[in-house]
Amino acid sequence: MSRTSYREALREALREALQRDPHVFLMGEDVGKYGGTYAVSKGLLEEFGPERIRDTPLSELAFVGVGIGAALGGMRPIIEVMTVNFSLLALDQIVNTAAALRHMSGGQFSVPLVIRMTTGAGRQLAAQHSHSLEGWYAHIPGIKVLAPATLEDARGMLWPALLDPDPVILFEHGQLYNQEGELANDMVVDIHSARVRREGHDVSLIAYGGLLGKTLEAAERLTADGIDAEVIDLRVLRPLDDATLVASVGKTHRVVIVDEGWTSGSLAAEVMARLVEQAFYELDAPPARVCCAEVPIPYAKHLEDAALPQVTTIVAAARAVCGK
Amino acid sequence: MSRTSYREALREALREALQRDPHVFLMGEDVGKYGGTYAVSKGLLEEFGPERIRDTPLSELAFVGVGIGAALGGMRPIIEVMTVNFSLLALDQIVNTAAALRHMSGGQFSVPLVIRMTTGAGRQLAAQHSHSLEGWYAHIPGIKVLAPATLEDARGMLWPALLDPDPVILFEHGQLYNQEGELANDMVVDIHSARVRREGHDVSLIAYGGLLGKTLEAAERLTADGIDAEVIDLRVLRPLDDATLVASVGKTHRVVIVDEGWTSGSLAAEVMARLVEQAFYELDAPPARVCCAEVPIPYAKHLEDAALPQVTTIVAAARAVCGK
Amino acid sequence: MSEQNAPGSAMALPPGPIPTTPVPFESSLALGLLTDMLRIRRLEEKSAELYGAGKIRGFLHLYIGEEAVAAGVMRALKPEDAVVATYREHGHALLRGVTMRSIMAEMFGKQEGCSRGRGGSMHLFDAKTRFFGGNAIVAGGLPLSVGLALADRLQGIRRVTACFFGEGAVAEGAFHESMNLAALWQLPVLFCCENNLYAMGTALRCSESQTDLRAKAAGYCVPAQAVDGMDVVAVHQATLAAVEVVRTGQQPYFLEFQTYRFRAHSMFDPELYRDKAEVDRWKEHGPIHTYTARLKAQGMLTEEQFQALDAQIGDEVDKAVEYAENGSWEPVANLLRDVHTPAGGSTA
Amino acid sequence: MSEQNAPGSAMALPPGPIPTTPVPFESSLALGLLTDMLRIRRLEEKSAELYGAGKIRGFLHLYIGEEAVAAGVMRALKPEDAVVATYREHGHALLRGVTMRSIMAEMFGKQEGCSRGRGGSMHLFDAKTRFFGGNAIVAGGLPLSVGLALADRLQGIRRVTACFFGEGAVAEGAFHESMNLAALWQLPVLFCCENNLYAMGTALRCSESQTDLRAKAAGYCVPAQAVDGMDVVAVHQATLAAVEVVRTGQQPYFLEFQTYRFRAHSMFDPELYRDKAEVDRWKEHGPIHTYTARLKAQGMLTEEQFQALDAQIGDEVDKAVEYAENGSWEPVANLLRDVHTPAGGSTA
Ligand SMILES: Cc1ncc(C[n+]2csc(CCOP(=O)(O)OP(=O)(O)O)c2C)c(N)n1
Ligand SMILES: Cc1ncc(C[n+]2csc(CCOP(=O)(O)OP(=O)(O)O)c2C)c(N)n1
Ligand SMILES: [Mg+2]
Ligand SMILES: [Mg+2]
Repeated sequence: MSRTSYREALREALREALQRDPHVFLMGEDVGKYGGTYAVSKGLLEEFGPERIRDTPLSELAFVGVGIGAALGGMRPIIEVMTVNFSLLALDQIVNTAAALRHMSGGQFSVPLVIRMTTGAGRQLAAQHSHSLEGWYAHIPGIKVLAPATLEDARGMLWPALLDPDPVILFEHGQLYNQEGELANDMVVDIHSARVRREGHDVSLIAYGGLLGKTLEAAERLTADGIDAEVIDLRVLRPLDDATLVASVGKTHRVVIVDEGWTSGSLAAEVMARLVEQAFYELDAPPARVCCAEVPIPYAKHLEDAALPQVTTIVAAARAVCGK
Repeated sequence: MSRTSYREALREALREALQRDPHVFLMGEDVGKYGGTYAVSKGLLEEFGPERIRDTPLSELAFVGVGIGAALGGMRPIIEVMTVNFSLLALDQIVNTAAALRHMSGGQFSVPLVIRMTTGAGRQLAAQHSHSLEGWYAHIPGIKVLAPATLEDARGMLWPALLDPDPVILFEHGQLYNQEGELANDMVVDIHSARVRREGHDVSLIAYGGLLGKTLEAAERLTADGIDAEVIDLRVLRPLDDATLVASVGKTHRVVIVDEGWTSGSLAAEVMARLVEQAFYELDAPPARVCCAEVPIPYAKHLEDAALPQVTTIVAAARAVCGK
Repeated sequence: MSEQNAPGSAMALPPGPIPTTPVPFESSLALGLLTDMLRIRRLEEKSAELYGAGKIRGFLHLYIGEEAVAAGVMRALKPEDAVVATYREHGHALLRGVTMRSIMAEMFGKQEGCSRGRGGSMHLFDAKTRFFGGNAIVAGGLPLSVGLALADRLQGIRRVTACFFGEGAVAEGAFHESMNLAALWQLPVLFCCENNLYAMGTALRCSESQTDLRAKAAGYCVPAQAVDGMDVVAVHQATLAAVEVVRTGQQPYFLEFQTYRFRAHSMFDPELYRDKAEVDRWKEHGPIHTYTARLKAQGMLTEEQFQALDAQIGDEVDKAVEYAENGSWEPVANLLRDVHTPAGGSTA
Repeated sequence: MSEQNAPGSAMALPPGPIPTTPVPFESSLALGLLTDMLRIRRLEEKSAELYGAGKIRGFLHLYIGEEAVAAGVMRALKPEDAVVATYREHGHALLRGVTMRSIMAEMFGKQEGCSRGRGGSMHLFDAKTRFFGGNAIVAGGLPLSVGLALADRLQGIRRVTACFFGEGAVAEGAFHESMNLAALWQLPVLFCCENNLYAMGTALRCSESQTDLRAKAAGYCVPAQAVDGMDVVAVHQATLAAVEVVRTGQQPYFLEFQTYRFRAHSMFDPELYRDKAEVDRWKEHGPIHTYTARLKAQGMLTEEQFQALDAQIGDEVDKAVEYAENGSWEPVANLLRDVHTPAGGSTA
């Protein structure tokens, strides 16, 4: 075990990948000389040089497309898109090319590409830097979507993502970078399963990414109400690990889904849909969700806080679902 | 009443809007000299001239942004984006600017913009021309999303959309253009409600856009099984008209949602989520959905057909939900 | 302003006089180029017919009139090079080495097609010949080609990536961003702009404020040249020279081929935006008949030889159609195949 | 290649000699420009301080060093013109006429802010002065400005739309598409490129294959001029001339202002990418002190007058802070306000 941060864990994962496979390179805006917008790649330029830690001009559409091309050409690119909001500029390449290429070429071309991006609100960055669009990405066949919420996953998800022959999108929540803790030295994580982060019997709280922490905190607080909550970390947003979700609900019979995306059309809706499709008769109460208010995120802190899921709102939803 | 087609109804709506308000103009790729990719705007250039029927170069991001600017500048632009797949190139302007501007300016600037685009599969256009991403748009606060499925709505939705002070996205399913029928001369439609298109008592079939027709057909076929299906046309995909949906399910207690989007993260999931949130105890069986298979749409007709919701699959889902 | 958007057609003039000078190539190359163009022409004429018969569906974009470009460029490339094309790519696929029958089968939607029937006319792919499609997003292939070149650079492989796109694509942001990256990083990409003067119904002067496309390349310090795209000799020579710069200099190059499509944009196009007279004027420059005339004039080809060649190609087309007809439908149970790569890698 | 991406800093040189010639403006304009620059400077110095104190949050991008650009341009515009800016827009908003106190209140997140606390530093807006933001998507404002100009054209109003953006934005597709549309349709947009040599940590030579940005404009047939952006006189004169062309000619114009930001990109930037020596070199060209020296040299300004002016501005800043401090938080119940326009139109 050693003490580290989410940021350092991500950096270690990048370093390891760059060391292990000469085909791996990192490309994106300010990943090099600037040291990474969120300092994730700091120091890597000095270690691996400008060919492999490649600063790009501001041109999200092209450099994501270049990543696709480089993947086709035999490389294993890691593309950093600074923020999920900017990834909208590159969606055409991701949806119309990266995700579709293998299928529309009749299986001839795979695109082994990893795209990392920051997501989420909570830092008063306002409407153009705070969205959570993971749910959109989770809608697209042909890609996998990961949301590391823990140090283990920050450290461990990149390598299996690089081994995956198809495009993988990795969402790093902006509020996690400074999170610190102990990390085992030789841990291995998978990129296909959801994980029970806290066992409980009364209600399943399903969360991912930046909201796992608040959800665990809510679970602790719920003990005061005599509610023993199970907390599930989705980890993999596409494909969803239905079995783990259904098993939990089969045990608790009540569920609250926590998601930073806007309520309507959220990933939470999809989780809810799967649960009612697969475990309808297990449910003792209507499932509930705690999502982002349907508003472009405002700058003022009290308004931003009000827009986002909070420990209190999660607790309230869980209580309501438990009839307390 | 007069006989018309969906295409002609759309064209009449455009003509009327151009005649009624000098601030209205139509802009997009090949809306003018070419006559519109799907011939919707044919003849309008001759009638209204090149300033108001404005052909644009291939630059989706900019011409959608230009539409936003023109709306800010006092105009009422109608932007045609040829196909929803290409709209991915313009999503940044739609999400980060059009949808957010009023809120992030503290209510100073509204964006009265209408964007029309073709959506959907069924014409063997393969993976880059066949998506149904209406559900994505329905996720964004600040915009409204319409899906005219009938001649009435094709004819009637544009004008109220133009009167709306905020961005409105209009989805025209590619397979509807040739649909013909009788249209009342002085009908008025709203852009906020779902509509019961067929009354029934045994199961609610909820559909929209290109799949309304198949769903109605499925309802007819279900009579043979003794199932009296109610068919609801969502019409407005954002904001959803929950009341109509809940009322229907309150009557039928069973529901199948039909949606051409890919299953995971579909608009159907959102409808399902709302129904279980608001009408859980009304449901006598798990809700079901019939969506697109999770595959970029293949070219070959038999494969495309297999990927899409069909009358037979809708019928089968309804039967299953009804326990027959 | 209103002039620029005015309805009616641009009387765009052909690039220059009809070439009549002797073909400066040895016989096998000279006749090879003719064969190449004719194979595209006959394949596409048949495709149009089969579209009418409902055998081919979806969108079908014909290259008829533009054959000199694919022919002249493709023979300047090496097998190890990469090619990226658009939805108007039957000719490029064919000359790159994809078999006519697998192209035809693809357009029929059969699993014997080069993309197993998944792609259709707009999405021809072929890993063996490094033919990377077949992209129906205008300008969508440009970043891809820069990425392929970057992969070569990073792996120390000295190859060329040729990227085809129409002049309409030049207005897209993807063009600009891709040119800049290729130039900034000095990557070996041959940008082949097929300027057929129209993007669907939009004439070049209605899509670009600067219609001399070389000025765009200058904005990125990329060397550029305009070429008579109706003359396969000019195309081939210019491309040979450009490829040499790209390959040895390991840098990008921009070629603008001035050409013309004789047919409608796609099978749905009513062609309201241009006059028949304009089309006829360009047809006088038809790449096949002008070239044939030159070959005959210099005694490299007789009418009999031409007829024999044409017959042979006709035969190839017939066989391709027969192959496609006899092809099989992929079982519906395979629908989800190749959404993801199966464990153990490619299934191709 | 590797040179271009090499770590270490660009020793980019200031655009020319430090200007010492007399200021050719009458006194009220001459002193007005000084006042303008100083107001920005003092507002931002205070903002940096308040950021440190946690009163201002989110991203804060300071314009310090670049004040001559906003000052010189803004006074060349008329009240009816429109202005579109970026996330580095405190100065533009201020000189466009947004009050200092409402800017400060906005950065505090108070409902007295010009965007009611919804936008923060990156999203200042003001309908009254036609200040259209405050856009935190690099190059995102460019299409908007073309649209505003198009709206004027279609309504027969002869106004100018000035659009500010950094040199980093030039690499974005949106820049290219917007320039092309403005030029193609001959719309009255004044493109004001603030070339401060860096986009975050990326030097211009690492983001553009062609670093002479006028060549980009040439690719669209848009007239262009490079201007010493550290010299408010040069900025104002060049802009007056350009605005004249835009207004009377009803056409676009591209101005490249060569300038430099003295501070970090944002408050999170460790500035690893440039040398202190480079920054110091540019500081010698500081727009305020060089201009002040000229005014003094020609007897238009005394040190006492300068001190008085500065004190007056200091007072304005203090009052703005006080106003912001005393401002109120919008009730949480209003969270969903202005997601949509209420019936009956604007609430502003
Ligand atoms: C991004 C995008 N926008 C629009 C279209 C529709 N479209 C298909 S081809 C075409 C014209 C392209 O013209 P050009 O690039 O000149 O190529 P050409 O068809 O003339 O070969 C258009 C507008 C598309 N496929 N992709
Ligand atoms: C589309 C997009 N990509 C990336 C960013 C992150 N970002 C913010 S400012 C900036 C640098 C912009 O540089 P430039 O255009 O030169 O303006 P400057 O900051 O120098 O004034 C970057 C990369 C963004 N805001 N938007
Ligand atoms: Mg063309
Ligand atoms: Mg800059």
